[in-house]
Parts: sequence; structure tokens; C-alpha cells
Amino acid sequence: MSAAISNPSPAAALWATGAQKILAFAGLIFLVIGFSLASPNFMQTSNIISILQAASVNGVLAVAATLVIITGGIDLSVGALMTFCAVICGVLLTYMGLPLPIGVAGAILAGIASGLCSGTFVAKLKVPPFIATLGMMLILRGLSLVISGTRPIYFNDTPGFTEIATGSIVRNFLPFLPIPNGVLILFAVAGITAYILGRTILGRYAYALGSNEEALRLSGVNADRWKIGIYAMAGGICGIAGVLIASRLNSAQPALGMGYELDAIAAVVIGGTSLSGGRGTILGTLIGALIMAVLINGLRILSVAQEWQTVVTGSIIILAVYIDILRRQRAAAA
Amino acid sequence: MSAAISNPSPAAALWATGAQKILAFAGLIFLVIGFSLASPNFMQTSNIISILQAASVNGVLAVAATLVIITGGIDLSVGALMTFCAVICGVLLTYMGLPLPIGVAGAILAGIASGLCSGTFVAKLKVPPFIATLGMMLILRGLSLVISGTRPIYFNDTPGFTEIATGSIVRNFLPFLPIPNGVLILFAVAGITAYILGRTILGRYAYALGSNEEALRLSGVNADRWKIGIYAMAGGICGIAGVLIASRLNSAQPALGMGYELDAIAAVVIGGTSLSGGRGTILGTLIGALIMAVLINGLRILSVAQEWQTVVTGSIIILAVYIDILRRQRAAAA
Amino acid sequence: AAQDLDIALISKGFQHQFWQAVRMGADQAAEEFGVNVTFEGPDSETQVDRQIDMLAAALARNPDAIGFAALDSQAATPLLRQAQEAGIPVVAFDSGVDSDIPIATAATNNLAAAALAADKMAELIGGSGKVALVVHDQTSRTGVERRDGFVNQIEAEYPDIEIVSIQYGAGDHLQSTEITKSILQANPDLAGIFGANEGSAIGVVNGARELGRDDVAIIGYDSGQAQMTAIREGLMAGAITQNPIGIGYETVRAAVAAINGEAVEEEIDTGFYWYDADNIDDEEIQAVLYE
Amino acid sequence: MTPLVSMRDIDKSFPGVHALKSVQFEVLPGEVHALMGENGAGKSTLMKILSGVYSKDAGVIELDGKSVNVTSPRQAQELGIGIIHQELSLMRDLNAAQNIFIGREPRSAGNFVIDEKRLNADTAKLFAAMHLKLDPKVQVESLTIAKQQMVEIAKALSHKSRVLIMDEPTAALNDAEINELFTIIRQLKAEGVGIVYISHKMDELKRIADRVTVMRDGEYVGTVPAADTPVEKIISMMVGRAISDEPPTIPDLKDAEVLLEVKNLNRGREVQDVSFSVKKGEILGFAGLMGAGRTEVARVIFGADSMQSGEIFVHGKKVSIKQPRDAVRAGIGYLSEDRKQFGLATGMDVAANIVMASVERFISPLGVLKNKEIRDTAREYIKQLTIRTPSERQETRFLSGGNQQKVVVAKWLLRDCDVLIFDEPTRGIDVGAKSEIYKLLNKLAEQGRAIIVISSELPEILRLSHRIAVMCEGRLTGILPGGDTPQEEIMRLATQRASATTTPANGRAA
Ligand SMILES: Nc1ncnc2c1ncn2[C@@H]1O[C@H](COP(=O)(O)OP(=O)(O)OP(=O)(O)O)[C@@H](O)[C@H]1O
Ligand SMILES: Nc1ncnc2c1ncn2[C@@H]1O[C@H](COP(=O)(O)OP(=O)(O)OP(=O)(O)O)[C@@H](O)[C@H]1O
Ligand SMILES: [Mg+2]
Ligand SMILES: [Mg+2]
Repeated sequence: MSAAISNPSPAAALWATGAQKILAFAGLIFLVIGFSLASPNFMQTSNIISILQAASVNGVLAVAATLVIITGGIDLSVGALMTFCAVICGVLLTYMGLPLPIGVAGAILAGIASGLCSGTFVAKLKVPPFIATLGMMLILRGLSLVISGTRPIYFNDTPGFTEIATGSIVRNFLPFLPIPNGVLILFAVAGITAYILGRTILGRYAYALGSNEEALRLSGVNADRWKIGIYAMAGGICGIAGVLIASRLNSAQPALGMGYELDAIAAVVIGGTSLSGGRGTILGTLIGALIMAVLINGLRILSVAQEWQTVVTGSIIILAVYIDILRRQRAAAA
Repeated sequence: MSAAISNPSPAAALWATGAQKILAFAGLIFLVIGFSLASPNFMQTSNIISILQAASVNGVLAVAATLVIITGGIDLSVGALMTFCAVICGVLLTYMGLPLPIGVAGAILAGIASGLCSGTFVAKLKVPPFIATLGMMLILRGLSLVISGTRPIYFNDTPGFTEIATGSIVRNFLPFLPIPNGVLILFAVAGITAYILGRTILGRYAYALGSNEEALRLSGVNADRWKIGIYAMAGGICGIAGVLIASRLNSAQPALGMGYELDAIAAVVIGGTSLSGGRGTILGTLIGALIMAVLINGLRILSVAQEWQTVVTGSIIILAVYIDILRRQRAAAA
Repeated sequence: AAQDLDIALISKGFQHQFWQAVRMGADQAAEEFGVNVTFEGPDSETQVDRQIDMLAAALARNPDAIGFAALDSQAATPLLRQAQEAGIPVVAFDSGVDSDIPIATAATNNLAAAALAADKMAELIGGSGKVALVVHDQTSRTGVERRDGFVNQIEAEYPDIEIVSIQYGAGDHLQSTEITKSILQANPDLAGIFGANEGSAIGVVNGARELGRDDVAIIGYDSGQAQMTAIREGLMAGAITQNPIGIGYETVRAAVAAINGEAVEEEIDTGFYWYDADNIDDEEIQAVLYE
Repeated sequence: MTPLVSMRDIDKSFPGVHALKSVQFEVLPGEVHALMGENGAGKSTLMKILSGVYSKDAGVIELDGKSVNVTSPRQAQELGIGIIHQELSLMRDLNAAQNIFIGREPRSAGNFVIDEKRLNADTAKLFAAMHLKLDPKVQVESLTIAKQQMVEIAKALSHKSRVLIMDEPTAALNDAEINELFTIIRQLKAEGVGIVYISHKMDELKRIADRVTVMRDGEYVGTVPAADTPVEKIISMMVGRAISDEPPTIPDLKDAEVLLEVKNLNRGREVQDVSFSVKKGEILGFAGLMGAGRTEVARVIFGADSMQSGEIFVHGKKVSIKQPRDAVRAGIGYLSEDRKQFGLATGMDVAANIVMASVERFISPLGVLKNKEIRDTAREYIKQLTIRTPSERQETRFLSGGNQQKVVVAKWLLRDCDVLIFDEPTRGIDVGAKSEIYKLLNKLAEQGRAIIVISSELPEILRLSHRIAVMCEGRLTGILPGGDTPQEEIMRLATQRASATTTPANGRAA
């Protein structure tokens, strides 16, 4: 209400947000240019597609993690849940011989069920998210081994299963750009989640939960129920990741997924989402996942020794986030 | 002051806190009794010592993580830092042939130096602790491989090195109770840290940082410097863990330590320390580390299949924390 | 009576198919000899201390014999000595233990096996060209021995073959896939890749398939359904297999013999084999492969 | 007339605190019923029970004569009970409109998608009705406490409740906004809404309340009509004694040393070319409307925000202040207006908070804390400021708002600075404690300190200040003598430029 509130013209405001959004890509663009200059093998359609594909599983998991992190929680179970859903999919399709859509639906439902469990532990039993999802991680890891009989399950009897992630619908229209379906699935999952976060009640309450859960409760909203809903949605997305990875490997590997949770969370945080909840975007998470994929791919293309790859990755993650912080400070000051 | 405030007698209050403290052990005692009934092999001196020894490295790391978590941060680098310090110790003792005390001091100093880095990233560059320590984790993991030449370094030329963790001073006094020195080191580290947290200015500011950093800053305290100090102290403790594990394995294994950060943080949270900072105790962390060690050891003694061990561990971690939450609620209501 | 015998096997891994095959062999022997066998191993081959804790817990159980595949022999020595003092016989398996405590060792010679892979690779690419390795681990004994066995053989025998890249994928199928793709991207003229364990080998096949590179000679290690299919379909030229079922079986057999005070052979070489599309269905090969 | 709400024999205990002892309270339709009492008397607790936040231990709540059991905030809303909480409970990361309609978002498309357009339009309408110039899409985090309070009020109004509870709604508001709020309250009254009004500002009683219920130490003291009960009577009901209220005696400071001098301070729009000085023994009051930049000036002097240009002299020596530590070293203390965010570590106990700025005084050479001394010091200040707490070991988050404020005051008293800046020192503090704090400020000045008091309550400024600095939109528009300066003169300087609300300032600035 003070005259101190400046009212820039809508056009200028639009431009400013536009510039802002582009700048968020700064780290990514910087890396891409750097690697392109360093190696001629980097900037090639096939490699860009490889990078996108490499980002797809981690990207989907990171989208799931973003949802939970926005509510002020954390989800350590994403990797184990992905594996569990892949195994469920394998059991349904290969062991039980059910048709493909049922296998996919089963994987996603398994994810939702697991999300409902984590969510209930967190919202109803008040177990801290870190512990609830750490416990779920161990439980799911064990169950994946039990259910699969500690053997990988192959999808050889389900023709078309590998197409889910590795086929390319785009190729039919743009033969020179054979983007695999897995990448499309990542973008679809990200787009839908971004819409839900930005435009629906579920999204609104996700931010509200992370911002001030008590205030949300005092506003008469059934905060617990919504929180469980968000964990369930995150679980469902992990189910999609499970289908994706199973399709890509044409098998459900019951021991896969260790350490994936940290990668996913790292993508989320690099993308500017705050671990204390209340703020964050899916676009940021996507960029975060891409930054990680580009970085690792680029270092490998440059044949950097693996021990140094780790060192460089660590440094650049810190640097990328630091640059992002500086950018925000500038933006806030301007 | 209002008459409404009840003033229980000091004796009653003392009793209440006493009971409170005992009850905090409830989960642990419950597990110990359960396993003792289930297997005669569990409750034996040698096995209890094995459990303590298994808890010692994770316990020391958890103590380090507790410090950082109390300030409202998180430390994902504890495992990698432990390994790095072990490698430094190996380089000093085996490659350079320096005397034992220098090796130990070098490891601890390396830990402090790394803690100073993380602390500076967090306090000065405002990089979120999750990212700063994740980056440090990767950097240290890479450096451990680089420095060691991706080979384990053995301490065969340093007689007495294995005694640090596996020897037993206690045995000289109590021959029937050969508690290894590693366990004593855990208790010493825990005791000293508990004292520092509870009774010194560093501890006071650690809690204040986690409780309301801005308020501390506006009280004229150089909050950044103290925060860096706390990260450095945590780093030094990881250095001790590095010596401990190197001594136990009589070698510095440069690839060790992956996933140890989650175990350490789990012990902290099981011990009742809040991940949002401002509250937590070392005693709780110790109990948390013991609960984890007892659980895993007990399940092994009972010959539970490994895949089910994971499932049971996950469930019990959630349950233990849930019971602790109930206990607190009761205590608050009483 | 024998039913009460308790044998604890501590392996280097658990979830990987190779270790499950070892477990299968151990279970076969357990059934045959009527003993109880437990099988445990850490999540990854870097977790030396976790393995020590497992060994300690197994000792606390006071078993009749222990089978042990050491991640690091030195680290385990004090506990092994403890076993010896308690009169519990120890059988080493997989890659041996540098110590005189084990009464027998059932193992594969990894160095020799990887050298065989190098010979086959040279044969496949005609003695010259660029090759790369995707290995599961940079520090563990199996990882190091297979890498060195392959590299040393190439360097010693095939001067025209250049090793352009050695990367490590933790045996994780997906990570190994991505690694393979970047190696191929960086070296478009690569002639062959060696995947040093099952997960790595499948990752290599996957990566080459995703990039549509069927011109690269791929050699794998161990078996499993995916590798066998890849070999039958011609995606993989062939692979080295150990005899994991035999390792597990022999370990338990030796343990039972030791408990019963019978004489046991000190070195049980369980052998390794090269298999490809031609001999994969041979009885001898089928006996050492696992699905 | 059947009361809209009637609460009888309400009992409530917290660990260590018997907060309500058989309390009764009622609201008639169309009545403004003020609830008064000292800090910690139990006002907020009683209202939290009515609005479903806490459950009562014993007692009856009747709505329209029918006994009800209010178990959750949602149920209270459904019963038509709305509340503005004393502690701001907004979601920092959401914008104003999103906050106001949280839980009741207008929806389109299958009842799941939010109709953001209507949400913003409804909010804009609401703001317009309150004469509030605020963008519905503004992030609440970026708003000052006062504006956040206005958003809270808008949120409560949007509920169209039959009973509206306002727990210290004006604590952070200036006169213009208070007038606006009162207009709204009168309107609601006319519609038959029953209003519970909690405030520590005595003058508001006469202007708005119909009846007054007084509580003391968790007990019901009595209910009296507002119009014909003298304020002194109400105060004595609250504190059990009379409180005198004399104007300041302005000391002669002609020869006193200038302790703090600020020259040409600049920081963006909020602080523009501010220069002033404070002498030893002087109390300089800072008046101005909300957002005038007083807090910002204080923060810049204290080093909490960086200055763009300007000079600061303490004891005539130029000091460079880059962070709060430098300021504290130079002998400047700052008591923030937002105690929760900047003043208190709410998870720590009272003693820890009191010694927060002076821990270094309580350590042995090795850094070990002298716990006994800390405890004794804390107890001393608890006694001196009559902080209501079971013990010095109680966590500050369990203290009532006013008592939390006293803890922050104690912190700076203990630190013993030469220059003390008090930003809204009596926000949310009851009359009894207020006059104690006034006495304290006077005593501190007499001891030779330089005191700056920032306050949005003109009576307070007039009651305390030896000189009055007035700010408007980041500029220092004048410095007036203390004592009998007319309020109109202050308001003229405070509104020298555009007003805060859409209607013209005339008649509202009084
Ligand atoms: N959640 C709680 N836990 C423990 N004690 C509490 C809690 N809430 C309130 N109290 C205590 O109950 C008493 C009444 O507090 P209440 O907040 O109702 O006071 P108030 O009259 O609103 O005071 P103020 O004017 O300062 O806001 C105080 O002693 C307070 O410390
Ligand atoms: N940290 C901040 N970030 C952004 N804007 C700020 C910040 N602090 C203050 N402002 C803005 O600066 C202006 C001056 O605010 P300030 O708080 O100094 O005023 P004040 O006179 O103390 O008023 P109040 O009664 O609101 O405390 C306001 O428009 C406010 O919105
Ligand atoms: Mg109150
Ligand atoms: Mg202010």
C-alpha cells in the first residue's frame, strides 16, 4: 500500500521474468558450450539423445522427490521404490503373463500404495519424513529381492515392452530426430506435475504444507489427507520410473537403485528447490537433472579419469548452486 | 508469577527426568531382551563386544553428523570424509613412513580442513548444507582414490596401528571384559562432544544456530564463524572415525564409505535429534547407533535371510522412532 | 545328526546373480549333505568393514564351519584367527584368502580368466584397433584382477591394440549402459569392449544396442539370462564364465569334509570357460551357466 | 437475547501451567466484546479453545443456546466462528490471495483446478472494501508485519463468520488502518456479527467495545459495560492495582555528549539521506506511518542490512558497521520489531535467550559456560521484568506473546549497550508491563545511555520521547521537540507525501 511498490509495465515485467527463466538455464548452457568446445563428439544428435535418455530416469525420480520436498519433507525411497515397481511389473507380465497395460498399471499402483504408506507414516504417525522414507527404502529393497526371488525378471515374453522407453514415436514424424519415448515420458510427467503443482488444489496445498503446515491446518484444511495424497502421487511417479527403467533394461533388476535417491534429491536442489519446503519448480528440477546428465556425459566423453570425474562433478554441483544463489541475489537487489 | 504454575518438588523432578532418560533407552532394551530370548548366542560377552565394535565407526560418524544437524544443517560427507582421512593416514604412515602420532594427527587435521571447507561453503557462500556436503562427498571420494592410487594402503610397517581400534586396554584391568579400544574411543568422542554441546559456548551457539540463526546474528554474534567452527569440529571427528576404521581393517580402503552418511544420519534421527535443527543430544545419537547395530547383529545371529533382514530393519527403524514419538507425547502430557 | 550342522557362508556380494548362483550351489550341497547353510554378503564389494561385521556375527553364532570370500584378507585376519582358535574350520572361496588359516580354497583364477578374454578380443578384432573396458569396481580384488588380467595380456601380446578407456560402473546396469554410450560417443572407431562382470557386460550390450552399434565386438563375464540371450542373438561375441555353482558346492562340500575330519584338497580350482554362440549349448558349458 | 456464544467453566492446563481456571465468557449478536488482561492471562488460550485449535479440559461451549463441541478449526469455521490469530499464521511462500482463500479456493474443471482469476478478483474486491491498496498476487513474505496483519484481517473477513475473534489485530497497525478496521467492525456489528476483540490498547476500548471482560492469571475477573466504566477501573481489574501515567520530564541535555550521530544514511528507497543524532541520556522517538522506513534505518545502523552510503559516529568516533557484530562491539543494541523471526530462538529456553547476546560474559577461559551464573542472571531479569514463565528453563515458544517480548528486552538490557534501539518495544505488551518498560527506558536514559524508540503508537511516542523524529517514505521529514507537541503536527510530517490507503488522508490521520 505504500507508494514504494513499483509497478513496472506488464511488458517489462514479462521480459524480466523471461530473462530470469533463461538465466536459470545459465549453468546448463555454460556446461553445454564448454563441452562442445572441448570435444567435437559432444554436440551430436546421437549424444544429445543419449544425454536426454540418461536424464530420463533420474529426472522422473527427481520430479517425484520435488513434490515431497515442496511439502517440507524428503523422500529417500524413490530409488528403491522404482526398483520395487519394476519388479512388480515383471511379476505381473512375465510370471503371471498378464497383458502389458495391466503390468504398467500394476507398477504405478504399487508406487501409489507405497506412497500412501510413507505418507501415512509421516502425516498420521508423525514419523519424520527422513526416517519414514529411509525405512520404506529398506523395506522396499528387501521386498524387491523377496518378490523377484533375488533374480532379474526378463520381459522377453512381452513384445513391445522395451519400446516403452527405447522406441521412438518421434522418429515416425521427424526421422532425423529419433528422440526415445522415455524422454517424452520424462517431459510428459514433468509437464503434468508442473500443471498440478501450479494450477490445482493439490499443488496449492503442497506449497502451503511446506510453507506453514500449522497455518494450513488452522485454515480448516485436512492437511494430513493432502499430505498423504502428495506422497501417493510421488509414489505413482516412481512407479512410472520403474516401468521406464525396466523397459530400458528389458528386465527388472531387483538390486538396482541404490544411491539413486541422492542423485534425485541433488537434481531437485540444483534446480533451486529449497529443502525446507514451500518453494520449488519442476522446471528447475528438470534443469537440475539435465545439468547432472550433461556433466557426467561430458566428462566421460572427454575421457577424464573416473576418480577425477567424481571430484569435478562435486565441485561443479557446488559451483552451479553457488552461481544460482548469486543470480538470485542480483535479481532480488535489482 | 502466576500461582497456576505447578512446582513439583526437586526430588520428584529428578526422578521424572531419570525415568525419562531410561525410557529413551526403551527401544534398545526391548530389542536386546527380544534377541536374548530368541537366541542363546546373542547375550554373550563376545557378541556384545562385536555389537559395540560394529557400532563404533557409525557411532563416531553419527556424533559428527549430530553436531551439524543441530545447527540446522546436514552432513552427507561424513562417510567419504572418513575414508579420505583414513587414506591420508595411510599416506603419512606407510608411503611416507612417518611416526604413528603424526599419522593420526594428520588424519584429524585433514578432517578439520575438509570441515572448514564445507563450513565455509555453507556459512559464507550460503550454499545449502545438503549441496555443499554432497559436493564435498563427491570431491573427497574422488580424492581418496587419487591420493591412494586406487589401491588399499596397508599399515603393516606401523606396528601397533591396529591396536588403536582392536587392542584392548580394558583387558589389562578386567580380563573377562576385553572391550576393544575402538569402543572406548567412541564413548570418549561422544562424552567430549556431549560436554562441548551442553556446557560450552560452541555448543550453545550450535543450538542457537539451529533454532534461529538470524536472531543469533542480530545478537551480535559472528554466526558464520561459529558455524564454520562446528563443521570443522564435525570434520575432525570424522578424522577420528577414519583412523578407527583404518586401524580396524589394518588398511585404508579408498572406496569405502558409500552410503555410510545415511546410516549415520539415521542413527542421529532415531536418537531423537530433529533434522530441522535446534535440538538433539549425543546420548540419543549413541542409542540410535546402538539400536541399529543390535538390530542388524541380532537378525544375523537369528540367521534371518538377508533379504528379510533389510525388510525387518526398515520396519523396526520406523517403529522405534514412532514409539519414541509416542513416549514424548506421553511425557509432555503427563 | 548332520542336520544340526551349521555352516555360515560370507560372500563378497549378495544381490548380484553371480553370488546368487554361488548360493544356489551351496544350497544344492546343503541339501545333498543334509546341513544348514546361511549365505550373506555386503551390498557392494567396497564394504570391507560391513563384511567384517558379518563375519563377527557369524562367529558369534558359533557355527560348525565358515565359508569366506574375503574382500580384504588382511582386515579379516584377526577374526579368522579367532575362528581357528575356536576350532571352526574356514573354507575360502571365490578369490582366496592370503592366509594359512583356510583349510581349502575354492576359487577362480581371475587374472588368467581375464587374459583369456583379452586373447579372444584380439582374435575378434583381428589383432589391432581400439578397445575399452567397463569394469564394476576400481578397488575390489575381482575388479582389479579382471582389469589387470585383460590389460596386461593386451599390452604384452598385442602391441597394435590400444586401450582407450577404462571406466567403472559399480556393476549397475543402467550406469554401465550410460558409460558405454559415452565411450562409444567419444571413440566412434572403437572396435571392442570388455564388460568385466555381469552387470557391466549387460550395460555394454544395452549401450551398444541403444546407439545401434552392432559393429563393436563385445565380450562379457559370467552368465545370466541376458548375457546368454545376447550371445545367442549375436549382440555379444562371447563371455568368460566361472563356475559359481561349483564354487558354492565345493565350498560346502569341503566344509562338511573338514567338520567330519576328512582330508580336503587345499586348492580346488573351479575353473573358467569361454563360451560363445557355438558352444553355449554344450553340456559342459550349460553346467556352469546360470540363468 | 440469547447469547451467540456462551462459554462456561472452561478449564485448560498445559504442562506446568494451569492456563484457564473455570473461565466464563459470552458474546451477544451485534456486540463487540473486548477481552482484556495482562500478558499470559489466558486470553489467546480461551479463544483458541473457542476456535477449535485447543481442546478444553472441562466446561461447556454453547452456540445459540445449544451445547456444541468444537474439535477442529474446520468445524469452528463451519459453525461460523472465525479467528484472526495473534501470531501471524500466513504461508510465507504463497501470495496474498492464495493465503486468504486457502482451503476455499474457487475451482473450475472437475473441482480440482483452481480458478486463479476468480481468486484474484475476489481478493481484489475484498481489499477494495477494506480500502487496502495491495496487489492480490504479492508474495506475503515480502510484506511488512503490518501488511501481513491486514492480509490476516482480510482472510478472517472473507469467512463471513457469525462470530469473529480478533486477537490483537491492531498490534502492528497505524492509526489510518485502525480507523479502517473499526469502520469494518461497525459494519459487521450492524449485520449482527458478534465480535471478540482482544487488545492491549486502552483507548480502543472506548471507541469500539460494548462490553469488557477482564481476565487475570487464567481466572475470570468480571464483565463491565465499556461506555460507563472508567479505564482506570478496568486497568485495576487487570493488574489488581492502579497505574499512573505521567508525561515525560525532559532533561536538559544541552551539554550532554552526542553518543550516536548518523550522517546522510542511504539505502535504496527505504532510507534516503537520513541524518540525526542522539545524546547521552536522551530518548529519541521515531514516529511515522507503516512502511515509513524507521525499521530500515535501525537495521542499517545496526549492520543487519548494508548501507549504500552514509557515516555513523559513536562517541564522536567514526565507526564502520558491516554486520551486527560490529554494531554490538561499538555499543549499539537493537531490539527487533519481529521477535519471532529476528529476536528469539523459540526452541531454546528463557535463560538461553536472555544471555544470547552476552554469552561471552558467562564463560571460563576455555569456553565452558557458567551455568549457575546464567541461571541466576536469567532469574533476576525474570523478576525484574515480571516475565511469566514456570522457570528460566521453559522454552520461549510456550510463553505468551507479551512475555516473549519481555525476554527480548531482557536480552538487550543484559548486554548493557550505550546506544539502544527499541523497535516497537511494547508491541503486544499489557498496560502493566508497558508502564514498567517505560520506567525502564527512562531509567536507562538517566543512566546515561542514548535510547531510540521506534513506535507506531503516537501516545507512546509522546509519553516517552525527549525529541521526536518523523519519517515518511524513507526520508526524515522533521525532528520535533518532545513534551507537548500536538499529534497533528507529527501526523502532518508523517504524511508529507502520498498516503498509504486509497482514500485521502484527511480525517484519517487524526
Ligand atoms: N501451547 C502451550 N504450551 C504451554 N503453555 C502454554 C501454551 N499456550 C499458552 N501457554 C501458557 O498459558 C498461559 C496463557 O497464555 P495466553 O497465550 O493465552 O496468554 P494471553 O492472555 O493471550 O497473553 P498475551 O497478551 O501476552 O498474548 C501463559 O502462561 C502461557 O505461557
Ligand atoms: N527485507 C526487506 N525486503 C524488502 N523490502 C523491505 C524489507 N524491509 C523493509 N522493506 C520495505 O521497506 C519499506 C520501509 O519499511 P520499514 O519496515 O523500514 O518501515 P517502518 O517505518 O518500520 O514501518 P513498520 O511500521 O511497517 O515497521 C517498506 O516499504 C517495506 O516494505
Ligand atoms: Mg495472546
Ligand atoms: Mg518497523
